[in-house]
This record gives sequence, structure tokens and C-alpha cells, in this order.
Amino acid sequence: MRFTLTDDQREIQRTARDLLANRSSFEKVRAAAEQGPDEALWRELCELGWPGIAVAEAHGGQGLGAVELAVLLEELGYACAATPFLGTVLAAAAIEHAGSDAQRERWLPGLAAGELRGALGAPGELMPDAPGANVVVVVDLAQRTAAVADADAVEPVQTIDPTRRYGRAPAGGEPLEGDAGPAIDRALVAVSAELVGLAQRALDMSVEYVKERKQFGVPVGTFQAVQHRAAQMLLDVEGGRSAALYAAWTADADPQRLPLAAAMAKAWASDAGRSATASAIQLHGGIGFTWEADVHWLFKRAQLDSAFLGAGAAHRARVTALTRPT
Amino acid sequence: MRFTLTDDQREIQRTARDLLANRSSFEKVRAAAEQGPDEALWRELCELGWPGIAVAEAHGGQGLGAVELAVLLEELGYACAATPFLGTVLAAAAIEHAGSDAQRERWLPGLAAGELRGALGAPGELMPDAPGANVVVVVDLAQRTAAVADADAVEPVQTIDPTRRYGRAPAGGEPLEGDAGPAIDRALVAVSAELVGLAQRALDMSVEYVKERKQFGVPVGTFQAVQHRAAQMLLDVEGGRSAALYAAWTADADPQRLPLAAAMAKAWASDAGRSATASAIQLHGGIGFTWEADVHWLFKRAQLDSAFLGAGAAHRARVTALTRPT
Amino acid sequence: MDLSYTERERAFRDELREWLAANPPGERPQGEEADYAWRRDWQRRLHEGGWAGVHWPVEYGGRGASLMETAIFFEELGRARAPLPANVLGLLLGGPTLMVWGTEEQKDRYLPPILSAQEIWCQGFSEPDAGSDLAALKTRARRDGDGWVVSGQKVWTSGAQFSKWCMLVARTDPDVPKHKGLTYFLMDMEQEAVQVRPLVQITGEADFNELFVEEARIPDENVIGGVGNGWKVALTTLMNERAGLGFFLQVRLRQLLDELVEQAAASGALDDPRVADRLGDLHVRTEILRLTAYRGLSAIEQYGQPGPEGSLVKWLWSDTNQMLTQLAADVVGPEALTAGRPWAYELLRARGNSIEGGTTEILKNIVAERVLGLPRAR
Amino acid sequence: MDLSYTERERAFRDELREWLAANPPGERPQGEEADYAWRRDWQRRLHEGGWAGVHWPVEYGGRGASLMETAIFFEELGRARAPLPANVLGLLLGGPTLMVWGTEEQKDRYLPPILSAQEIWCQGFSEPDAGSDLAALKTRARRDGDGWVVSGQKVWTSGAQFSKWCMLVARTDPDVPKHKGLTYFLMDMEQEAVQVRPLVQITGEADFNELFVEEARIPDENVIGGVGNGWKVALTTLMNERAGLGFFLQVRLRQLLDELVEQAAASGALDDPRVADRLGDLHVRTEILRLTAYRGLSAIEQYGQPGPEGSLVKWLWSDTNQMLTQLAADVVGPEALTAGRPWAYELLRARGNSIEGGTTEILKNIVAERVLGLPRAR
Repeated sequence: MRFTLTDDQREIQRTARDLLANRSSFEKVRAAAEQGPDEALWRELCELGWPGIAVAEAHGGQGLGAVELAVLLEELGYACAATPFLGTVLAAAAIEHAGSDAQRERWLPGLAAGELRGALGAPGELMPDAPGANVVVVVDLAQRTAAVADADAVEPVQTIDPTRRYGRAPAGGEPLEGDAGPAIDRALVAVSAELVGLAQRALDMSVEYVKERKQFGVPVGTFQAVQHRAAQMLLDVEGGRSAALYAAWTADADPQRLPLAAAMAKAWASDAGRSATASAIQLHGGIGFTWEADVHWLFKRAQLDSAFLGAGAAHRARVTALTRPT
Repeated sequence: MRFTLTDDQREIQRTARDLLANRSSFEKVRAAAEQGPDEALWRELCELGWPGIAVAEAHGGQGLGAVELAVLLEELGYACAATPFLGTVLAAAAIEHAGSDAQRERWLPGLAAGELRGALGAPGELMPDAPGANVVVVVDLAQRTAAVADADAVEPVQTIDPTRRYGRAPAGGEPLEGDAGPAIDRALVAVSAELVGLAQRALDMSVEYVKERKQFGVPVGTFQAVQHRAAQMLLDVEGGRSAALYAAWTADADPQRLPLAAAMAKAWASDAGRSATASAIQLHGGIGFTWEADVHWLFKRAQLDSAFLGAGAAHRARVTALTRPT
Repeated sequence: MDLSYTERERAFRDELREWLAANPPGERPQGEEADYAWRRDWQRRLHEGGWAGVHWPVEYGGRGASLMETAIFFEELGRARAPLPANVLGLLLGGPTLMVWGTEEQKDRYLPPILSAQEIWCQGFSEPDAGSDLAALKTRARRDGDGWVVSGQKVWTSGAQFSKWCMLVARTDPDVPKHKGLTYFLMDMEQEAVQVRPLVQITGEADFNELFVEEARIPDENVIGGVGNGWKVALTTLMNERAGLGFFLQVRLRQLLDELVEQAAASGALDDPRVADRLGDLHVRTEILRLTAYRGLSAIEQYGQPGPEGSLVKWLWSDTNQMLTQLAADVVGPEALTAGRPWAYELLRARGNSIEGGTTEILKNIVAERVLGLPRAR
Repeated sequence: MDLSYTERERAFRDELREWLAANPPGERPQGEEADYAWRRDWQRRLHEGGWAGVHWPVEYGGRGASLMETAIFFEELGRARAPLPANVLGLLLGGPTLMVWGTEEQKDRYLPPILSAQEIWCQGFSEPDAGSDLAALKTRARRDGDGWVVSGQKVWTSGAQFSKWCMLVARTDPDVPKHKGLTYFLMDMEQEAVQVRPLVQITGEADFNELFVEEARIPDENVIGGVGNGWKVALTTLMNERAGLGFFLQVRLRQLLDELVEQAAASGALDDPRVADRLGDLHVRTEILRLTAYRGLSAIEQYGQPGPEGSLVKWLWSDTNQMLTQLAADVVGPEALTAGRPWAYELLRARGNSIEGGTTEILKNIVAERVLGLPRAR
């Protein structure tokens, strides 16, 4: 039993962290909030093959797994990057795991290469990356079915997170023939990983700030209330990381455990993401409440991610249902 | 609008506080835990006419109101006093507000004088002061009806709070003919007031302790985490006091508002009582976890009071139901 | 204890309700300038009706309302969905501070245009590096002839762009420690030396500003309470900070809650016992907030000082408002996260509640030290 | 990342399960003496089976198990509802400390009877006035001939009444500050000068004791790690404090949760979405606790030191256990508050979780300062 990342996985993590630190500063994030997704960054990610990281090699992907995808998504969350990555990998996962051979052949190579953009979500709900997507997968969370909807029918919605485009898609479309359960669960894991990244960034920014910022003549980081809040954020982050990595591992290695593991990860990450990013605002004091402090981007995306495919309560209910004694 | 107590009410409060400080030290509470209720104290309370404080003069009481009763109960909670006071005043309130004239004449003078002991509760649940009670009122919380059960049928139960005798009574008995709703609501207010007293004592003991106790060379009360926990306890206490006093006032002055006010008071006080007394243990550190520190008496009684006639969740549900838009 | 209104309070409330019914505030207009104009107009109407300075003594043009009546005033204002008067800082802070510390000339000169909204006031206490710590402020004023020359930077000054006067605390003696050597000035905002920059919040709006003061001039007669006495004068201002306003905010909270319950009932979400539980909790908190605020007023009225409950109100309010607006995101659905929608605005705006007007951390410290008497935190 | 067991881990677990199946621990008997005898007997059986010191090196009579196997050992022990071995402090703390700091003679003399439960060990660190602050301890040892004479008071010494040896930290040099001048002794408990008084807890049981030491004698050869070096030796003991034990406790938590879910399902309470929500949350917390504990072990195995997650486990465990036992009072009904019933015991016992072995407040400080690198709290 080995919970640490392999050398290859750590290499992916390091590469992503370095690349995004250089290419996706908050300056870029702010610009994207005004002008739409960061197309230059997206091209770069496509060149690296990231959109296809978890797609089988037979379909043009890199043939790595859900763990590698989770590692990337955590880093993209950490950077609060403004690309259509999330939607694209979720659509790809749905088609790969619930589509027919023909559907896979039709869409996967394009999605894996980033030539097609994707989105996934429940009909009528806020769907990330839906405007501009070529492959829009609508899922029925209760029935655990999925279909590819008419991309032109997507209606854009401006949310509180302008660094990502959101839209609403109608129900219906070309059904994916397989059980969409695993695809939905993989989506839960992916967005949980992004939430962990957001929370980690919120923590790192806060730690840095409270070390420097002085009040009453001392760094505010010496106040026990500040320390304890930061400690709580670490628990939020690390608990989410344990759950997201575990769930990602089950997706490929022990799929029977995926439904419960995914529900656990999303239940924790939904609440932890909200709470850690709100704490970051609080720890930044008045500054944290201003536009220019940038922590609000994390809070806003965490709010959207939290609600996406069901917030904490929905997944806690599912955890209880799945573990109910028979 | 005047939320402060009248001079008379403050006089009752002061008398009770002084008397109980002298007569109901924790030494007495500990003794009662071994040997049963403090009969000497109970006699003294009866001589002062306390059991009849809210009973009409026509029935042998003092003809004061629910506010005065709440004031007394808060003080009895503060002292964690071991007497059958709570059960007796709850039974009296039920008979006064839901009984027939004949039932009032039969039981109220004895209860008001403390010659009869009473108890009230739901059948099958833990009923405070039931063993040894002469007048056992069983209430149906859903139907809001009440009956006087066979006192001999009470089955004693040893709870985690040995400073009060508990028992279980069966359903059925001689019905009280009126609507038992107000009687139940008055019981909720009364036990909320006791919870406020328990929480206040927990706070006072903790404040005293953390001022004296030193760790790392300074009083632990200088640690912000300790300060903030104590502040939270104050919020628990004062919020509960606001709600309990308001609800007590509505009982006599604005009975239409009593059901909602009583549910609010019990919802808050149930959680606040648990939380403040648990915090007192934590603030006392290792000592707080020992039998001789005495804070556990507050925690244990708060647990029983909290569950009595429904814990927080039951009353929050009722608050929502009562305020539901039509 | 008597929680019914007195005859006088009831009469006050009835008269006010009647007046508000006859003078509806209208709908909040879009845009900051328009919103401000609306609020100034609203204050003028209040003033004409004799309602602008309800809590001011009659001798200063007020109504001489009791604390309880003032609370009722703000509650009713909230209930009528009226805005706060444009010069709320002048009315609540500036006026009362002048009444305590001002000379007769100052009172004559400044009080009437506060009431009539002719001259709007703002508050220049906070600084970027001082935060909650007034004693650490750096804005300096040096003597120059028969006046003062002030330089420094202030932050969180709401309404600065519309203000004529700024209640400015500056350091006049750098050689004495901390809160000694501060002086309280009235600074004329209409001079080149004072630049106002809007401070955009996470909501995208700018309720606050930064103030850049570069050699601004203040004549001697605009010192309030004497040179070097600024700490004490500022405390008077701060002590008035939340008087009354709390009741306005609490009514807003109640309205938001009612709104959320309505929507939950309409959508069926209220039938989910988990939602009902959370909403029940919010109801309890909101009511306890109101009751506790009234308890605080009663204590002041009767004993001349607030009881322990007074310090808890702002903290409980900000917690509850944050819980409420976050719950809305779960109950209302996409609407609550859609840009420009009321719930989305409230969700973001609420994050400031636990920071503005004293962070929750500071408030808890104050409760622990001043109310519970714990030794000073280190 | 690979969360399946390795071949070796699986073999270890299977062998252990087989042994446990063949050697059922039986039911916990009533009464403290009987309970202790049961646990001593249990350790003897473990010892005979070669399972007493799984994590000890083979050269000292252990099994040389890896960290992961040790965790599996404690998990399986918990799962089999076996008790902790009677000499758990000797096995987890005393032995490993001796292995680092003991002389060859000391190791030869003391290690074997630890394993076999012939000699039980207890821990004499805490003092009434020192609490979490080891540097403040007051127990004094003065030289006397070729030994030491010790006087002082210790507290929270579990198992003292059954112990032969006490790991005692005492001040040997009062003239140097704080944690200098401490020495780590092995004190023979079988002498008149050592009096054990049970410390009754709020549960009514006495898991702990007070130790009154009045001129007790300790020979020179019972100094561990050298005179004046007690702080460092004590840190070795403390660092071993929760190794493995956490897995045992976490399995207990899981068993309690399963029990509560069973009862809630049977009574119908589980159909209440509010109860389902709380139980779902407890499930998530309990699983995340387990996963995070394993992550910590993985990090130690691979990088030689725990990652940030390691420090969170005890805190999350105590919080979760307190939430669980309090929820039981709502879900189970009167039974949960009835004296002597398991749920009532757990409710009371859980209050100690956030105090024993480092208060939650101290743990959060440690996380903030050592893991996050915040400046030392003042």
C-alpha cells in the first residue's frame, strides 16, 4: 500500500505546477475574466497532450489514469487557470466510459487532442465550459444515463466566476449507450481534485500573507485564532486530497469502490473548498474583500465547483445510501 | 419595551442565587448523586413557596408568572440543584393550563405547596423527577394532549445524571381535558431556562479557572483560542437567555406567540447547553475530565435536559413548520 | 420585564409607519451615482418630515427619540425597504461626536447641513497598514501657520466621493507613543490635495474608497476636541458606530430569510427536512439576534451601560448572514450563482460582514477581555 | 500510487487474521482488575504467537514489521475486537525509547519482560501544574550516594497500579532553565515511597492515576540516556506515542459508526434525511481519517518523515468521535443516556479525546507552526 505518487506522477505534478506558475498568473486570470478563456494557455496544454492524459492510447490519448488526471486538475485549480480543460476531460471520460465504439471513434481523438472542446453537466444546471464546446454531454444524475446534446442549444450564463464560461444545455440528444455511472463518478473525482487545488492555493496565499502582515506590532500569523484557522484549512485541503486521490485510484484499479469513494470525495471537497476559500478572505482581512487581492477568484470558482453535480449534502446522502446495511 | 427584569424579579433572582450558593454547593450535589434528592433543600424551597411561584393564588400559588419561574429555574440550573422542583412545576403548569377545574382543585394546592411532587414527560422517554412523584403527567407531543398517569407504574431509570431521578411512565391515564399545547410549551421554556443556568455556570467556572491556571508560564486565559471559546460560551448563554425570557414573557402576556417562542428557545438552548458544558470540560483541560472537577455534573444534566421533550433538531423543524408561508 | 411597546413607543412607531406609507422610498435605481442621489433625496424627504435626526436632541434639530425609538426607527426603515439616508455617517457618527466634543461654533456651523444632507460626511480612520489598530496609524499633520498640513493614506472610506467633510484622525506628535499624539480633524474634501480612488470589492462594486492625502490643508478651527486628544474623540465616534444601524441590518437579514423561505416553499425545497432544519436554525438565530439587540438597549436605558449581550450582536449578525447566503446557494440553485442576481450579490457581499466594522476575531477578543474579564490576549 | 496491499502486506495480514481467528480474544470482563488480567493474558498469548512486538526489530524479539504492517496489525486487532495488550506503553513507548537511548545492559535487562508482559510499564511525564508543558515539571531528583532520591507528583499515569516500571522525567538540576536539567529515569514502582491514587474520570472509571512520589530511590543504572539529557529522551518517547495506536482507535471509531448506523436503520431513524446526512458526514470523516493516516505512513516510508497530513489525524479522530457519540444521543434515544450503557459511556469518554495526548488547541498550534511554518504563537 503506497499512497505517495510515483516518480512519473510527481513529474507530471512538477511540470504542471511550474508551467502554470509561469503561464497562468493571476494577471492572466484577471484578463481571462474580462476577455474569455486563455487561448494561448489552452494551446500549450493541448500540445502537452494534457486533455488526453486519461484517454486510452487507442483513441489518441496518453493512456494514463484518473490519478494523473486528478494531479493535473489539482494544479489547474491551484492556478485558477482559465481554460476549457475541465469540460473537455469530463466529456472525454463520459464518451470513453459510456459511449459506443462508434461514439468513441467519433469524438475521443478530437477531445484528447483538444481539437474538440467538451462539457458535461446536468440539463438546466450550470455547466462549466459549455459555451464554445463541441461535445456537450448531459447527464441524468438520478438515472445515471448520458447523452450528447445539441451544442448549439447551449445558452450561455454569466456566473460569479467569469474566469470560466458557463451555460445551460437542454435534456435529450444522442444517448451514450453504456452505464453513465462511472463517467459521472469520474467527473465528481475530477472536480473534487480541482477543489483541493483551489483550497491549497487559498491556504498558501493566506500563510504567506499572515506571515508578513502586521497588526498591533506583530505578524498576524502569531495570533492563535489565525493559526487555528490556517490549521483548519490544512485539514480541509489534506482531507480532500486523501479522498480525491483514493477515489481516483479506485476509478481504474478498483471500480467497484468508485461510487462510494467519489461521493465521499465530492462531499468533503464541496464543503472544504467553500470553507477554505472563505477563510482565505477572512485571513486577508479588509484586503481580502477587495478585487485586487485575488483570493476572491478562488472563492468564486469554489462556489461553482461546489454546486456542480451536487453539493455536499447530496453526496452525503449518497454515502449513506451506499453504505446502508442490507 | 423593557427586557430587563423588574425590581421584584431581580429580588427573586438574588434571593435564589444567594440561597443556592449557600445550600447547594457541589458538595451537596455530589452527595445527592449518591443518596438521592436533597430533601432539606427541597423543604426550604417549599417553605419559600417556590414550587407554586407561577400557580394562581386561587390554587394556593403565588400568582406570579412564567418569567419568575424561568428566573428561578435558571438559578436552580446554575446550582445544578438536586431537588424535584422541575418535575413539580411542570406537572403543576400542565394541570393549571390543561386540567379541568376539578383536576386543578385536586392537585394544584398540593403541588404549589410542594406537598405533592410532580413530573411531566412523554411516555417511554426519560422523565425527570418521575420516581417518587405523586402526579405524573404524560404528554403526547404530536397530539398535544396530556393525561395523569399511574404514578406507581413509573419505572426508575439510572441515567448519566444521578443528581436527578429519572423514570419511564406508560401512556394513558386520566386525561387532562384542555389543550395541552401551552403546558408543553411552558415546559420547554422552563427546561430552556434551566439549560441557560447550566451554561452560565459552565462559563463562570471556566472563566475563573482559565484566569488562574497557568501553562507555559502564563494564565491560559491569555490564549486567544481559550478566549474565543469562552466568547462562544457567552453567546450560547446570552442567546439562550434572550430566547427563554422572551418565550416566558409570551406565555403570560402574548400566548399566541408562545408556540414559536418556546420552540426557538428549546432549539437554541438544547444545542447551547450541550456545547457550553462540553467547552467547560475542554477549558479545564485534563482536570475537567476528572470526577472531582465538578464541571461534568453540568455536562451530564445538560445532556438530559437537551434530549428532554425533543432536542434541537425537533424544535428547529417545528420553528420552520410554524413559520412556513401559507 | 415587559416586551410590549410603551404608549409612547407605539405612538412613535405608528406615526412613522404612517409617514413611510405616505412617503414611499421607491425602488433603488441602478448605478452608484443614481443610488447616491436617491439616498440624498430620501434624506431630504426624511428631513422635511422631521425624521432625519430622530436620535438627535431637539435643540440640534433632532427628534429627541429614545434609544428604543431609534431602534424602532431603523427597524421600520428596513421594513419599508427604504435605504439608509445618504449622510448616515454624519447622522450617526459625526453629529454625535460634535455634540460631545465640538465647540458651540462648530456645532452651529456643522450640525444643520448634516441633517439636511447638504454636506455629506465620511470617516477617515482606517489606514492600509493599521487595520484594526488605530494606534498604529501613520497619517501625519504638521503645524503650518494657523493651520495644519496633512499627508497620508486612508482606506475603507465609504461615500468619500460624495463627501464634503472627512472625520480624519492624524498623528500630530510623532514623538509620543502610539495613541497619544493623535488629533481629530474635520478635513474639507473639496481640495486638490485629497484624491479619492474607489476600492473595488469582490462584488465588483465600490462601496469604499481609498483616500490619498498629499499636503492637504486644515484650518485650526477644524480641530475637534483639542490637539492631541484624537484618541478619545475617535472612541466617541466608534462607540456610536453601530447604534441603531444594527437594527437596520437585522431587518435586512430577516427580509432575506423570509425571501429564502418563500423561494424554498415555492420550489418544494422546504419539504426537504435538511433544508427545513437549516432554515429553522436561521430563523432562531435571526430572532435571537433581534431579541438580544433589544436586551442590550434595555440594559443601556435602565442601567446606563450595555450588558454583556450588547457585544454579541454584530458577531451573531455576520455569522448568520454568511450562513444564510451560503445556504441560498444550495436552496435556490443556479440563480444564486448567476452574476448580477441578488442572491449572488448577497453571497459575495456577506464575506465582508465578518471583517468590516471590527473583525469577528477582534470582537471575540473584546468579548473575552472586556465582558468576561479574561487577561489580555498576548 | 498504489493502494492495494503488497504481497508481503497481504501475507502479513492473512497470517494475522488466521491467528486471530484461531485465538479469539474473548469478551471483555467486568471490573478493572479482571480487565487488566484479561489484557495481560492476551499479551502473553500474542507473545507466544510471536505477535507481541510486531514493530520491534527481530534482534530484540520483535517481528521487524514495517510501519504499514504495524498499522495493519493494530487495525486487525481492532477489527477482531481484541483489547490492546496490557503493556501497551512498554511496547510502544518504553521499548523503542530504550532501543535508542538504553545501554546494552539496559536493553538486555528490560526488553524481554516488556514483550512477555512480565513487567508492565507506565509513563510519568505529566504533572498537575505542568499540563502540556513538559519544561515546567517540578518533580525533583537529588543525588544520594550512587543513586537518586526522587520526590514529586505525577498525573495521568495509566496502568500505574499494575506497573513494575515507570518512565519518569525529573529535574536533576534546578539551576539551569526549563528543559535543561531534566533526566529520564526508570523508577521501580514496587516501593513504599511510591503511592498510586486512582483518578476517577467523568465516566466514573479510573483509567488514570495520580502518583505521589516521596523520597523514592532510583539506582544510577536506571538513568536512561544520561543525566541532564531527559528532554531529548522524553521526545523520543513522545514521538512514538501515537504510532500504530491511531489505527487501533480509528477502527474503534469505524465500529462505533457501523453500530450506530445499524441501530438507526433498525429503528427507522436512518430514513430521516437529517440523520442520514449526519451519518453520511461521519462516514466521510471516518474514511478520510483512515486514508489520511495511511498517507502519513506512506510518506514516512518513502521520504523518512511524515507529510503535513500526519499531524491532522489525532485531531480529526477526536472531533469525529465526539460528533459521533453526541449524535448517538439523538439517534438512539434514552438508551444513550442511561447509566452503564455503552453509548452513554462513549459519550462521556469521548470528551477526553480532545484533551488526552495533546489538546486539540495544542495540536492546531503544532500544525500551524511546524507544518505551515507560521511564526510562533505568542
